[in-house]
Amino acid sequence: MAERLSPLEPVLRQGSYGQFENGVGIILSETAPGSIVQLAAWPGQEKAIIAAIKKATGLALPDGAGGGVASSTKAAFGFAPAKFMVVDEAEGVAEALAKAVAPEGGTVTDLSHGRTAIRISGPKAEWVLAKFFAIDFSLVAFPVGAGRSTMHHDIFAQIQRSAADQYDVYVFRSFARSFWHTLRRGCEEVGYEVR
Amino acid sequence: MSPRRATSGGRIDRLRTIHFTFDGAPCTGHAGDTLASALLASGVTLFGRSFKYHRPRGVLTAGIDEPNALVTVLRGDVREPNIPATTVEIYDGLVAESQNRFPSLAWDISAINQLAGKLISAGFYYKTFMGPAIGPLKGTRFWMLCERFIRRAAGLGRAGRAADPSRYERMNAFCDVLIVGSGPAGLMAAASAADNGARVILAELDARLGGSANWSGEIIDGMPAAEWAAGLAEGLKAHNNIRVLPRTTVWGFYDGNTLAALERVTDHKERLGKGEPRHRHWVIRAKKVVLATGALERPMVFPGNDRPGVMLAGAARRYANEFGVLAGGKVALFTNNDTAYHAATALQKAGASVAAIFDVRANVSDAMRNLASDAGAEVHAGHAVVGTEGSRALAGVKVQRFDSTNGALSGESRTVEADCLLMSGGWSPAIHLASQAGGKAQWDAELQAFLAPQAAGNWIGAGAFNGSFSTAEAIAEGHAAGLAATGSKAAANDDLPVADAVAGDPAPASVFEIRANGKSFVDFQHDVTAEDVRLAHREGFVSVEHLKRYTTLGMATDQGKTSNIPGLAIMAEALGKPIPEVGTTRFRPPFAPVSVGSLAAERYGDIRAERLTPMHDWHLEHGATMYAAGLWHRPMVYGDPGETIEQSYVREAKTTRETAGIVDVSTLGKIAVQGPDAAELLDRVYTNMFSTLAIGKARYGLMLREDGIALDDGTTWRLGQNDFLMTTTTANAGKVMQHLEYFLDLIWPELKVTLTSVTDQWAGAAIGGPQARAILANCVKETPVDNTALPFMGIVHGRIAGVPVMICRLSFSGEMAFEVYCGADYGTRVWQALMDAGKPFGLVPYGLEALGTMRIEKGHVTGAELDGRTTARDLHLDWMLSKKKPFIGSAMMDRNGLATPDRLQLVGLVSLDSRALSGGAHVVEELDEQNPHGSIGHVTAACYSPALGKYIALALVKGGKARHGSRAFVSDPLRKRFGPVEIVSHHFYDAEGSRMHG
Amino acid sequence: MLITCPYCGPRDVSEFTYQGDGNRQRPAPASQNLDAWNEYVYERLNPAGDHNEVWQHSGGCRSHLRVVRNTLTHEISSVAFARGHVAHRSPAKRGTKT
Amino acid sequence: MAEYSAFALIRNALNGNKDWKPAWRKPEPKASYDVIVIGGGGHGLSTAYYLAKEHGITNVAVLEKGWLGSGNVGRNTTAVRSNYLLPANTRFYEHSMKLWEGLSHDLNYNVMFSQRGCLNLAHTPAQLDDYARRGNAMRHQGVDAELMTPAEISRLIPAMDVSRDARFPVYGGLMQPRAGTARHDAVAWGYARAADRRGVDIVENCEVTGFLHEGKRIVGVTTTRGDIRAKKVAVTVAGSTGRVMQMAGIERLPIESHVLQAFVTESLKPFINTVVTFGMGHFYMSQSDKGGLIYGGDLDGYNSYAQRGNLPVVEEVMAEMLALFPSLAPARVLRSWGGVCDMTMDGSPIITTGPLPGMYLNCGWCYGGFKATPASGWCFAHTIAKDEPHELNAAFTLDRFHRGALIDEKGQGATPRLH
Repeated sequence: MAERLSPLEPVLRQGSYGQFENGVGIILSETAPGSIVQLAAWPGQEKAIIAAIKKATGLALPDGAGGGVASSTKAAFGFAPAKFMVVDEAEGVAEALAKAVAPEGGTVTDLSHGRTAIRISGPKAEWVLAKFFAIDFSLVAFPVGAGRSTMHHDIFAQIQRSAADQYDVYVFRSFARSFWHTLRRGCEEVGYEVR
Repeated sequence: MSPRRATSGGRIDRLRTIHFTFDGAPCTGHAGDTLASALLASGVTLFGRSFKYHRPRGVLTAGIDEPNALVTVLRGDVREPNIPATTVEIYDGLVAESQNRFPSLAWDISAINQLAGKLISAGFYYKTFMGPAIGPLKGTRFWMLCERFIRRAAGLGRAGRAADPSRYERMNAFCDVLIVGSGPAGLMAAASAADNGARVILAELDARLGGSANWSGEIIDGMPAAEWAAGLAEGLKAHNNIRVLPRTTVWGFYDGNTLAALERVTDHKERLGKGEPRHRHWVIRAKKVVLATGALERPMVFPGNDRPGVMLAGAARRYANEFGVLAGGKVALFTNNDTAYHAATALQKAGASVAAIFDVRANVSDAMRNLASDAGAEVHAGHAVVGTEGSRALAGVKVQRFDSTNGALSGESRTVEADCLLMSGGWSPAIHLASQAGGKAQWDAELQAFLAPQAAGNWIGAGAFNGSFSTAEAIAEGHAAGLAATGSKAAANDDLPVADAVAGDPAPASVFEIRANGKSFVDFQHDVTAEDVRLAHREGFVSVEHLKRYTTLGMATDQGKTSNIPGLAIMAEALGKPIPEVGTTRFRPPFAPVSVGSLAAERYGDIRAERLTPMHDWHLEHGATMYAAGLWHRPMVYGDPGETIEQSYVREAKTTRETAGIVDVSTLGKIAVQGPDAAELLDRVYTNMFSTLAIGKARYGLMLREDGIALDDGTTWRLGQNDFLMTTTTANAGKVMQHLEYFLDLIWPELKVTLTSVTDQWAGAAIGGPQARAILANCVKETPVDNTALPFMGIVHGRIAGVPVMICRLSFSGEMAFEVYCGADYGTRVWQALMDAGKPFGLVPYGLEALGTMRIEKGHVTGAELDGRTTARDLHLDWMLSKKKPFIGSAMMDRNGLATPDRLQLVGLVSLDSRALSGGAHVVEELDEQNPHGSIGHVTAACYSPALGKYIALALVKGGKARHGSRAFVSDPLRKRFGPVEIVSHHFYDAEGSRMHG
Repeated sequence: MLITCPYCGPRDVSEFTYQGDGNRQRPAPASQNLDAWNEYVYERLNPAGDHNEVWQHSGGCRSHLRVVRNTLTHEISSVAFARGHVAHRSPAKRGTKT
Repeated sequence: MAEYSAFALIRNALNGNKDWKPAWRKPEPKASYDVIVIGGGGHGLSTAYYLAKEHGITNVAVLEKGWLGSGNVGRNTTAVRSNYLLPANTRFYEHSMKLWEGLSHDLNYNVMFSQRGCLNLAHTPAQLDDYARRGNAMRHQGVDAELMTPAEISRLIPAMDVSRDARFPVYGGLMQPRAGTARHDAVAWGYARAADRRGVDIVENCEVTGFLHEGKRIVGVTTTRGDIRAKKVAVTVAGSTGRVMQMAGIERLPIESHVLQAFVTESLKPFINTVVTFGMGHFYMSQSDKGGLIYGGDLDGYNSYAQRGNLPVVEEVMAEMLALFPSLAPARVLRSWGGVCDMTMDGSPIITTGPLPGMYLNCGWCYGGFKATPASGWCFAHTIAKDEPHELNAAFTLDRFHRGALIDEKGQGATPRLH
């Protein structure tokens, strides 16, 4: 398969930035998963879709609105009523899910190229994200694994808390570079590393 | 040590001297000083000039309520005007200037305005400047002439023209309890809420936590109150569930317990850390709010009360106790309540000589008399100040006997020597935030103050905010509020800190004004006098809002913090009504002025995100001039060196029609419409039929709004039985998505359809022209692209450069054309492969201008024609209106107003004078360049048509179709372009479509 | 102003798009009753007090919501999915309802 | 009552300003009038004034539930312009402009109408064409309009960022030189005083609580100060239209009441001279004679009678302000407030007889109410006096929506928050 070109490729420069003299509070990276797939269940078919996700990826989605699960190579979370996002390091997961989901169950939509995944981690991740998103990032309100749909002005974002101080932010590809600049600017006052 | 600096005491660091300048003169102060305290310590008495009369003014207060001492703070070329000197923390290198004076603060030429005082009383400008009714100055001219001078004289500080290089930020916060104010009440509330495990934010507008504890001079738990507060504040830091925000003004109480606060992150710093914002705009969603905002002192209204050296008693107490600064050497006091006696104590302790206390009340308690006697001050009960002496500094005060029951003065007036007069007219709880939250303030006749409306349930008051003015009450109420905010209750036996203070009577005498000869100021900054208030009364402007608007009372930068109640009281007296019957002002955000930059926050310098297509960098590398299309950046032309824009697009369009051209169409809205009812949904939203569309085929569709007006058009591709890809115009992508979602959620929830925005999933390139198919054949693998495999509106799947692509044969340009879609991350790769394959054929990339040119030649409509007022018929798209089914808009599109023959209809125009036409020009039947009239329509889009060799345009013209073949004129007085045109069909070029059908 | 989306929890009003009077009844698609259509498209209840409204959580889960909101105080007394999505699963942990 | 003039000002100054009389009387309401005007805002007062002046109908009462001018006439951003696109609007607002130009004399009250111009900025060539269309439409109706280049704009407003590398560079602008600003409160007070001088009773603190009917016909109102009968009852209550019409039994109207916020900075020395609008969002600003920058933007976007809004619009307006004027970042917002706008389904107003016999309705002013004040009252007075609309307001009917004869300046259809 041909190599993919990320919208961040020309602007993502590894290094240390901001007030890193006082220590690094944040690590920014692009996770560039091979697959980003959206699933939607028809009313009453949510369990069937969750089972299909389990079958195709092995991920067991927990119960609850916005519930999710993350491993080092794949992740899944709910982001809207009866809608789920599945993310995998590997390419081609959309096809596998399409086979696992019957038309009576729901739909599968491949967004692997349509969304760009930015990971922000570190003790100051919450502080910086709170500059842009009006959601409660505290662990009680936003548990590990959970997903949220929100926005920063014109930029729609889905955010999964993939670890206690690690968030994966999915933005529309066309906005990715603009958001990256905004995010970096917000990180300036704390030291940050781009990896 | 400077003349007014006490030798000890205060919360300043005497070991650190800070150097700054005021009006160019070098000054010093200590770490912990405000600009006001440092200047007062240096013996400065003159701080500013008033708005209207340009009277000399000193500093009246010690905080955000300051009306007089406004300065401009400069950082390089960047000017921050109108900042109260009482709120500026000094730092090394601070540059501050006084305002509203020329040539200097001491000698201000506009002070001559004072002589015209009676002439320029409240509202004078409404009664004059109308000018003559006839002649050269009639109409608005005379007023505008006068206004020019008025505008120059008005205004306070000057805003700069240099862009502010600072950064501003926004911060979203969530908490269980937000506590506003860190005086004893706020600190206690924070401690008890945090102890209960709640997530707490404590906001304090000053740099130092502690509020009144810093200047009360009282003893709490056996130690100076300031130390007690510092200890408690330090203890709070040990909690990880509390965020303390000093230098943070909570200024707005919005719906849903959303509060807005301004944190001044670096205003006190000489140098900013990397990436540090100057201001941070906090938006705090708090489950509960504790309002511990204290109270603001009121001045007394009497002649000469604005002379430099006259100050609020509480402010002087604060300068003495918190900053170790003496407001004067020889001090007199004038009060209607007990608190001024504590000020006397503070001044005396700090080293001033307290001459006398004039109290309007006939009876003064023993406790207060003892305080006065300890301070060495004589108490003159039943006395009032009736005048002040001195020019730019106070020299003496005139006093007379006064009867507080009827306001009568008696006996001879005498003059007491003093360089400082401290006044207290009682205290007003700072209820601003509670008032913003809703409800009407309640007048408390005993406290002579408005108290907050009953809590709506989401905030709790504590301390002086409640009218509980003693420290002991503040401690108890703060403690109880902190517990109540976290759902528990204070108990009688809770172990609370003990405040040791001489108890006073919280109730002032009901005396607001001493009526004697001379100007008595109510609103110091706006120069509103007691006489102005009475003039408003005489002229019938008696409701509180009329009073404010007519006299401008309370409209200055301090928003009436010191003037509202005295003004109201004077009006009440004139009307012979109690104060609450005159009315209460509802407070509105902001509580104190807020920088515009903080509210723009991270959008300052970056107002809107940019949307870039997958091939964006390629376009830039190949010389594209970019064009903002909404948030998108799109190539306008790929200019060759030396070309004009017109030459570029003509070349691009011509080459496309002669050989081939390629354009980035990734910005087109793309919506995945999936599910067993997808076709049914499309039948309902499009005017034409989609359920009959075969898999692997595309169809052009038109959508109407519910009211029958055209909404959007585009092609929709059937990729599978249950799988459609809808395209929309770039501009309407979001609107169409919401339109569909609305119907799916609200009107037809029974349909099983999923809608997903896949605009960003696909990179799109449209390649068109006589050689387009040959180019594709040159690079597409795994599928043929000939007429059989890929007929008009057919779709095939194949690969280009190893990348899976989806190709649909459709045409916007009117040429044989194909849209090639691939995964966005492959966009540049596929685009480059197409360019490479096209090179032997002379393939050119083209931009929006050429795209526009070719669509005008073909008569296709876009945003300029789909302007939200046109119908399908107006645009000659009625052939798309299915009669076999209802669709959105079908019921309403035939209303007579949408079908009249004189509606604007789409036509083509051809320039008959071989000159360019322009969008926005109007069309007339008879040309009249001097007196343009009789517009029958307008040009929506225009270009030079390389295919026709003419300047052409699309236009919307009344009864357009019937005019085909007739002559008209473009009339464009704005751009002075007039000339003949022929009205023709909008299909200029290849009306039969033989080129695209091939 | 905060709207408590039944799926996403309390969110800022900036995440929502107002879709107006929720009392309007769309005639049957094939209806030729122009008065009914006109009323549906143009006539609105505009009460000073509680109002039945439709909002879309356009900056979140994109659900349309039926909201009862007081137009005098902006207080919101109920929010429900317009689509009749009964939250088949209990909402995940989040702040209390406003 | 005495004329206002420089001479009167001097005479009174010498006299200690003791002889000024109330600007208007505070009469008790009579039992009946020829015409009752409900709503003591700009439009109600100007209606009463023109009824008296143009039609000799002076047995008129204006009923105001609170204090005079407490609605939008005292809450707007004071811009006066007639730069409309569609002919029905252009003609009407130009008539208003002409009345404005003589208003201070007409009323013997300085309403401080200052023709400092109004400039709409364009940020793309297509937008400039759009403005050219509008400007040409104005010129074809005899209204003044000019296009300005970025260089000319920069000379006129030196503090504005017209650089090419701005996120939305300024490509030019549409200027109406005769547009400007007026002192909003003075308009209410001036009309009140002038109407009062012609015999109109202005009754404050008199809230209408219902309508008196004879059959279907409206014959008066019930108020907090008693029943008042009238041959004709005119409703000019802007944002409260829904509430008042509900009392007459009309539940549904093509109107939603929305809150619109406005802002003023602290006083500054002269910074801009004209009214200016940003084209890549919604922002407009002018500077008052006192020095405050007065500005606003979009509606909050939901039904509201609360006269207060929320933060998202505040933040958006400030961001747009700084996109044009980056030197204003340190300037400070002093005050914000909200007004309730009666938004129609096409963004244009309603001035009509009916909808019930004996009733006359004037509403739907959306954003445009202040500048319309003189013509609105002038046309409404004609409509009341003659029982038919003047040709200037003939298009502003209530039934135009159903007929499909919309006057949709922005092309947004029946989505009031977008007009």
